[in-house]
Amino acid sequence: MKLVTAIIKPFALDNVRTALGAIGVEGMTVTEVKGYGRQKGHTEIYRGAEYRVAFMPKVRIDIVIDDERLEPVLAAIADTANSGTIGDGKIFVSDVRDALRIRTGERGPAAI
Amino acid sequence: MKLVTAIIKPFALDNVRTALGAIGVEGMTVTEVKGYGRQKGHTEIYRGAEYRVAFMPKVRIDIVIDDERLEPVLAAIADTANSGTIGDGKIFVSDVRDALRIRTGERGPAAI
Amino acid sequence: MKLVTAIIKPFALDNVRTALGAIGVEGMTVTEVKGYGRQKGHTEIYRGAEYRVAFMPKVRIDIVIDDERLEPVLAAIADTANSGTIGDGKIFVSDVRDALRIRTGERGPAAI
Amino acid sequence: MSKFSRPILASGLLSASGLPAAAATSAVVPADTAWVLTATALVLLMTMPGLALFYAGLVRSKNVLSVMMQCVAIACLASVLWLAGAYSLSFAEGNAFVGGLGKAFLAGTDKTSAVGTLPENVFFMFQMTFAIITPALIVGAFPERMKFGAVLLFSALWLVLVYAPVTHWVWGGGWLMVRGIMDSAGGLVVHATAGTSALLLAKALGPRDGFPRELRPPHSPGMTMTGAGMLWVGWYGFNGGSALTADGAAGSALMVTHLSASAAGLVWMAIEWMRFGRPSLIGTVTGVVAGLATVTPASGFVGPVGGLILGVCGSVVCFFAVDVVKHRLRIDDSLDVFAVHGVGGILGTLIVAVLASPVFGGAGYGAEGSMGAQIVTQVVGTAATIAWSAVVTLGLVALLRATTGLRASPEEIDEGLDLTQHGERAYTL
Amino acid sequence: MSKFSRPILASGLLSASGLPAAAATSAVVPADTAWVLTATALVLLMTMPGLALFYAGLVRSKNVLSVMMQCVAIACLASVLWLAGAYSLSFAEGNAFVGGLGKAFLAGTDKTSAVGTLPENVFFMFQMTFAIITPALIVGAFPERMKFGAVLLFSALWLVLVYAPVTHWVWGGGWLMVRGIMDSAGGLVVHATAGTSALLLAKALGPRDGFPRELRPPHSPGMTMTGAGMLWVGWYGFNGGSALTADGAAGSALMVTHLSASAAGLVWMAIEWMRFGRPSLIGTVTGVVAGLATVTPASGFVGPVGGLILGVCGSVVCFFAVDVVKHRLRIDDSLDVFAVHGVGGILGTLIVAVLASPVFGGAGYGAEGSMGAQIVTQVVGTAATIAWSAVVTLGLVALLRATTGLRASPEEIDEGLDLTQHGERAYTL
Amino acid sequence: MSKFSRPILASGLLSASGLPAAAATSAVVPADTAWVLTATALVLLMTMPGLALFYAGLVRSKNVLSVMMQCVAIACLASVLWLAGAYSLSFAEGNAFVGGLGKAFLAGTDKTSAVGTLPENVFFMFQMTFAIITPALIVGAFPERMKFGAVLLFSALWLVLVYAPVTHWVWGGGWLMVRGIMDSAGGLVVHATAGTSALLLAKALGPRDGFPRELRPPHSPGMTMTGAGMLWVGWYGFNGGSALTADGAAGSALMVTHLSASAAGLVWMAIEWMRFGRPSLIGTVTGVVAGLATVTPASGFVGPVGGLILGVCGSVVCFFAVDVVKHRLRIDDSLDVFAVHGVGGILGTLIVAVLASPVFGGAGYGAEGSMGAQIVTQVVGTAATIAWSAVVTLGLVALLRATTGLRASPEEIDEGLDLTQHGERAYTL
Ligand SMILES: Nc1ncnc2c1ncn2[C@@H]1O[C@H](COP(=O)(O)OP(=O)(O)O)[C@@H](O)[C@H]1O
Ligand SMILES: Nc1ncnc2c1ncn2[C@@H]1O[C@H](COP(=O)(O)OP(=O)(O)O)[C@@H](O)[C@H]1O
Ligand SMILES: Nc1ncnc2c1ncn2[C@@H]1O[C@H](COP(=O)(O)OP(=O)(O)O)[C@@H](O)[C@H]1O
Repeated sequence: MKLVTAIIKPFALDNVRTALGAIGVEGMTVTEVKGYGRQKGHTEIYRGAEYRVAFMPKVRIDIVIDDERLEPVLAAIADTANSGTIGDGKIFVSDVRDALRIRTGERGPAAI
Repeated sequence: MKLVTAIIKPFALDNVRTALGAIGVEGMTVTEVKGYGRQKGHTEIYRGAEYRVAFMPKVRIDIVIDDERLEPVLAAIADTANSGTIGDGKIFVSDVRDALRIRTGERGPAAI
Repeated sequence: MKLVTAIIKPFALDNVRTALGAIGVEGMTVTEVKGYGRQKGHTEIYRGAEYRVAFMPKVRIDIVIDDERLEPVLAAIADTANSGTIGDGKIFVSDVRDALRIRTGERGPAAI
Repeated sequence: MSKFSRPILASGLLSASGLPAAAATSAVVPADTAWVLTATALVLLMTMPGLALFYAGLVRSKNVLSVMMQCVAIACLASVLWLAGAYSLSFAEGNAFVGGLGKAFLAGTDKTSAVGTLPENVFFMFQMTFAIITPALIVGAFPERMKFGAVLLFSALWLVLVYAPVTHWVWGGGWLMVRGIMDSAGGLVVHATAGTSALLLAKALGPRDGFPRELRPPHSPGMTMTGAGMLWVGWYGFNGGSALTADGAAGSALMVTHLSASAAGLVWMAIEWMRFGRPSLIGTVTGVVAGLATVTPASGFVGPVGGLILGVCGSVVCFFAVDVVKHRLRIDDSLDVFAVHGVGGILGTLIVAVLASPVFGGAGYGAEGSMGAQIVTQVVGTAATIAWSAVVTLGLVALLRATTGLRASPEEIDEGLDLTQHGERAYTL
Repeated sequence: MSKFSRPILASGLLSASGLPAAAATSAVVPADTAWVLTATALVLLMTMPGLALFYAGLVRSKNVLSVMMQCVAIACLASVLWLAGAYSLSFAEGNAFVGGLGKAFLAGTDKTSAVGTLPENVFFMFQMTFAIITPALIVGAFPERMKFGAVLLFSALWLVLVYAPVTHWVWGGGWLMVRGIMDSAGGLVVHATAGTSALLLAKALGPRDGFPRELRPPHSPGMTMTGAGMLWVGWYGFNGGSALTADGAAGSALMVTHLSASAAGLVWMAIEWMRFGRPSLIGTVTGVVAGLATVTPASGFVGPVGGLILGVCGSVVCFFAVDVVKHRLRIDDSLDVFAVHGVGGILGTLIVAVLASPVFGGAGYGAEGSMGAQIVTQVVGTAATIAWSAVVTLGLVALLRATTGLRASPEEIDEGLDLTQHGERAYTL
Repeated sequence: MSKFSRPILASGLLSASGLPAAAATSAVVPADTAWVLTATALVLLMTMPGLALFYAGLVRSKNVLSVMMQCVAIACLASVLWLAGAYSLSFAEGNAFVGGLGKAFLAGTDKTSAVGTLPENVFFMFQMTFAIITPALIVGAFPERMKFGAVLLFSALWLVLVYAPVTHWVWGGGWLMVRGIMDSAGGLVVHATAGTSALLLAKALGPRDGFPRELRPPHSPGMTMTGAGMLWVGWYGFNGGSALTADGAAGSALMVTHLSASAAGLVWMAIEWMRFGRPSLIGTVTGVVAGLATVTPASGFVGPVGGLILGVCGSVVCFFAVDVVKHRLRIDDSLDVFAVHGVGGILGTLIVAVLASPVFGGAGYGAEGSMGAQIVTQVVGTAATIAWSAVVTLGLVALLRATTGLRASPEEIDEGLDLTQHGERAYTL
């Protein structure tokens, strides 16, 4: 199994979820995070001065999937979250050894 | 070493922590997340209409442990967080290459 | 590629980011988390009684890097976040299989 | 007409403008002054921070500050315009349709000038707080997507072109006042004007993303409750202060206002309970506000049971109006300015013609009046107010389209108006 | 009895009901009216949004809206009931134990009716705001676990069966008023009734999960501070308005109220500092509220130094009462309604008998009174109020158990009342 | 001097202290009493919770409660000290520099004592709310780093050593009052004293981490807006109540206050818009507060256009003053107490000498006065107030250094004052 971790812009979340749903991905976990990267943050105004805020609000999506679904999932996220501007985000892929569904005790791919 | 990532219902957190403490797990990191899965979200009421809110509040627990403690830890979480209803959550297991305790500089299993 | 996950005290964040910037790390993702460990939490006062709050606020930094940058990155974080007191935190290292930059579609080390 | 009714007030006004009844001008009553000073503070509290909180709690967290900013900026802008000319266009001597500019910058008045039993500066300030909240109400039509520059331009012109003339018609000696229209505290002047314009502006602006079925829930219902509480308290000044005296007339207005709010809150709660099995906090306070809007035009003319009736009617009708606007007309009047304020104010303006009858414990219709005649007057007044508000709003929309533009860019809307229009974020926890 | 004391007020009332002293009814004083109108707004602010914020800040984030909803719903419900009969049961002519129904729906009154120097509608409204906040105080006993339907049923019946009769006893011409009880603004009527009932209801309902040692800290102490600020400001209307006049008696009540609050805040702060090395914000504002509750019954009878003494005593006693209730009696009166309001109100009711002595700068005991006699009266009044509140509360608990049920299901409690009872969440940041 | 000016008030005061004009003491006017009771509640609202929210929104989330706690604790402490002696030092008979202790604990007064047309307890309370907010303003200089014990000690001594004497100079019959200084509601007494002391204390304390370029943005601008709204409403009581009468003088003060605030808000918004392309909410409400501070000393002496002018000047000057203090002087007066309050108050104190001219619709200079003479008086008064505030503050800093210490430890500051000084956290969502 693979863990796909995507860091995307917050407003892309709804569309990404819909796109994933369309290819049959039914589970995911979403975290609000702050990102630091090439997109160099934004400026905020405070009493006559502008301050640079380094961190941008991002959304992190974690999805555990069977190995064979990896590429379609990557494609679905990359296509939907791509606005062509800096800061659209990254996707990271890593291995998952095992999974367990708490309610039923199922293990492995059956649990996801 | 293994990383155990559990996505559970928020109110189960205190019990899970106690159960883990009972088997000697002394460290963990908790994140508030939003989950999307079979449990199809809930409805909220807003001025005469009901809206479906897709994401459910969940809690993510990350625990890094020695390989041999994996099964007891999985069992402790699975037993305590199981209320038998949809949305009880998942546990994912993956490999951790190394660990480092910042305060002391210790590396590997000694650091966790 | 490696994923470095550091759990540190919140006020160390700015310094860690600067230290990482100094060795050329340009991307990272930050999450607010609550930590449980040897540092046994703090007490809060509420109407004539003290209550123990188990969880401490921590910050989680996730950084994906090329394998060869691993040790300098670990050193930069460990040095900067070390205040010598319990609860300074941990760093975990794991493998990343692939990366993808959403904006350009680049894959692998080029994407980070 | 009861003592409460504006015509009496206006006779003081007119006298100040050279007409008879000169005695009125010099009779400042300290106790009335004390109460209306207080009422002025209460009505300011309604906007700052009441309405700002009420509205800001209903939007998403990326647009919280923009809503607050719109309320604050409108408060500042309307106040300066009120001094510069809008007060004069509303209350100075003029023709049947609009006042003159004789009192621009309060020319010719000083600390000793009087209107009825009040110092003129107190009357000016009390009325100013109405001129602040009315355009601020319209903010509820266009949150999360309108350009800030357009908001300011619209609000300024709207105050001069809609609010000031209609105020003149109803309270400033204009044609509706002469016809004996009943509008104690602004069913027409405040709620019908703002509601109508909100509806048309929202239509012109287009909906928010995901409207109507995929909307995100309000980001902070507790903030909305806080604002609603301040609106409720402030409305004591709004309706009770409109008596312009510290006596049983003010007490009666306060009482019926409160009872209408209470009944309306309970009714909205009951409807939601029956429909969804759970009554919501936002629903209940929306009911309260609907009850407050509905009783506003009637608050000087009805008794306590009349208050209850107005609350019940207002709550039921506004509840269904929300649904009609959002899901039938499919207009994204986002925070329901028309359905709650507009519909409530109009409903109250019509019902008061009946409930003012002594049969229902009301104040009656004066020597020459009758329920039938009053109904006609109320209908005519309502129709004229709606028509004028609509015509001017359409004109302003065309003007904005040709100048500032109406809608922020999709990217700005995506990122949120707080950051893109104001360089701030609401929460850095 | 000083001018401040309720008997004078009530003689106006009784006269309105046909007894002698008819002159009083027609002497409406505009300045008194202006002040009591203001005080009415201030006391409403105490509940909406003051108390709602004060309480909601103390609970966990999944139950914030349910607490606010309970406050809003009780405000609406109590208002309608006040008109429908509770006012009449409190203040209309009746027997020694309860008023009649002669003034239900304010029958027989109009804008010109007077009570003392106030229009009756103003007196009605001022008293109504007390009838709102008293049952709302009890909300602090049962947050995070009580069924919403049960809350409403309990509050409605409690208002009629406890609040109205006790008000009649103390302020409406009943047996305690005849005995010359001193209770300026509700030590017995408001705080002792609510506190006693809160304690018993909390006991019947059972504790929250984790009580008493594993509780989660208040989710937003700043929200609690905001509510406390509004309570403090509103209490000026509560105690200062209870003079029912705009004069030095009102000023004195305001002053001693404020001084008691200030002294109590400092004392609570000092105790925490000594005990824990750090004084907390919630502690300090809890002290302020304890001081306000304690001075309430005495506010018309004591001088400024009396105010300080009441604040110091109230703070010390309430501080330890919290511990006794939570850790000795092990009753989860969650937000300390009994320990802070009940104990404070009762304490002030007893101490006033001493501090009213001219020796302490107090108002004295009237021609026939004495400190000893007054102490007896205060003890009797307190005992009777506690007993009656307790008996009715136990009866209501039995009734609720047999009908709606008291406690939400464990699953609902786990998920939080906001979502399960009201379909909303407090924060979507 | 206009009726508004303090000398008139003070003649009442002095008479109460044995000087002529004895008639004044017995003429309590109920309507004036009603309004000043209300104004007292409004000014308390400014601090509790207005200022607490205004300031707390501007700091980081780990220091929110500590700011609120400082405001609450100062409110309690200043109130008790006011009774114990500060009122007497301010207003009782004394010499040209300070009042005596004859009225400590309000000795020799009762409910029937009067000051001018007010009961003395009402005057005492109204003035007390000023004595609360003035030291609380200084909290903005030292958030996020000062020891709580040092805050209390500083505030207590400052109230007695700076606030009370300067109040005596300006309003209590002291040397500046004798010279005919114009300061309606506290340009010198409140804003110049607090601003000067804030600047020096901030300098002594050292900056926050990251000052001036790496600061974190305010954690909750909406909280700041809420506080600003309450400050705005409360300022009606502050300036309008300072007329001490319910008449056109109060109305005029209210009006110019509001207009100055509105103009100032618009101007600050416009400057930011031109400079940064986006106007911010915090900027706009900061402008409003600058306008309010600037108009304060002038509010009894100028007309509506004068109000606009004061607002425009105050906003422009304070805008640039923020930059000068933070980036030139590099003093971390964190929430800009000096740049907004101090500079605004001083500016208004100077400008009023010109705008009081009848040419600008002002109240004039009395029989013997002239613009030139008034300018001299205002400059002298300002210089003396600044000098005295500075000298005492430096002395207090030395004292604190030798006793409690000023600054919390770096670890405490890192972890946040909420947890380390008060054992609480602001948000547990
Ligand atoms: N090396 C990295 N490790 C972890 N997260 C990263 C890394 N680089 C970027 N990110 C995340 O991706 C987000 C977008 O990256 P950025 O460099 O700004 O733009 P782009 O994705 O267009 O290259 C960042 O805000 C951060 O959250
Ligand atoms: N494939 C997945 N990847 C990551 N997280 C998942 C995945 N599937 C489910 N989750 C997480 O687990 C939670 C529970 O899953 P759900 O399908 O609702 O119920 P159950 O655990 O009973 O099967 C979800 O809310 C989500 O946070
Ligand atoms: N086994 C673990 N798995 C995951 N996170 C851990 C683990 N142990 C500790 N942590 C995280 O590291 C933080 C610091 O650990 P702690 O034991 O308190 O101190 P130290 O790092 O000094 O040993 C914890 O608050 C927690 O967030």
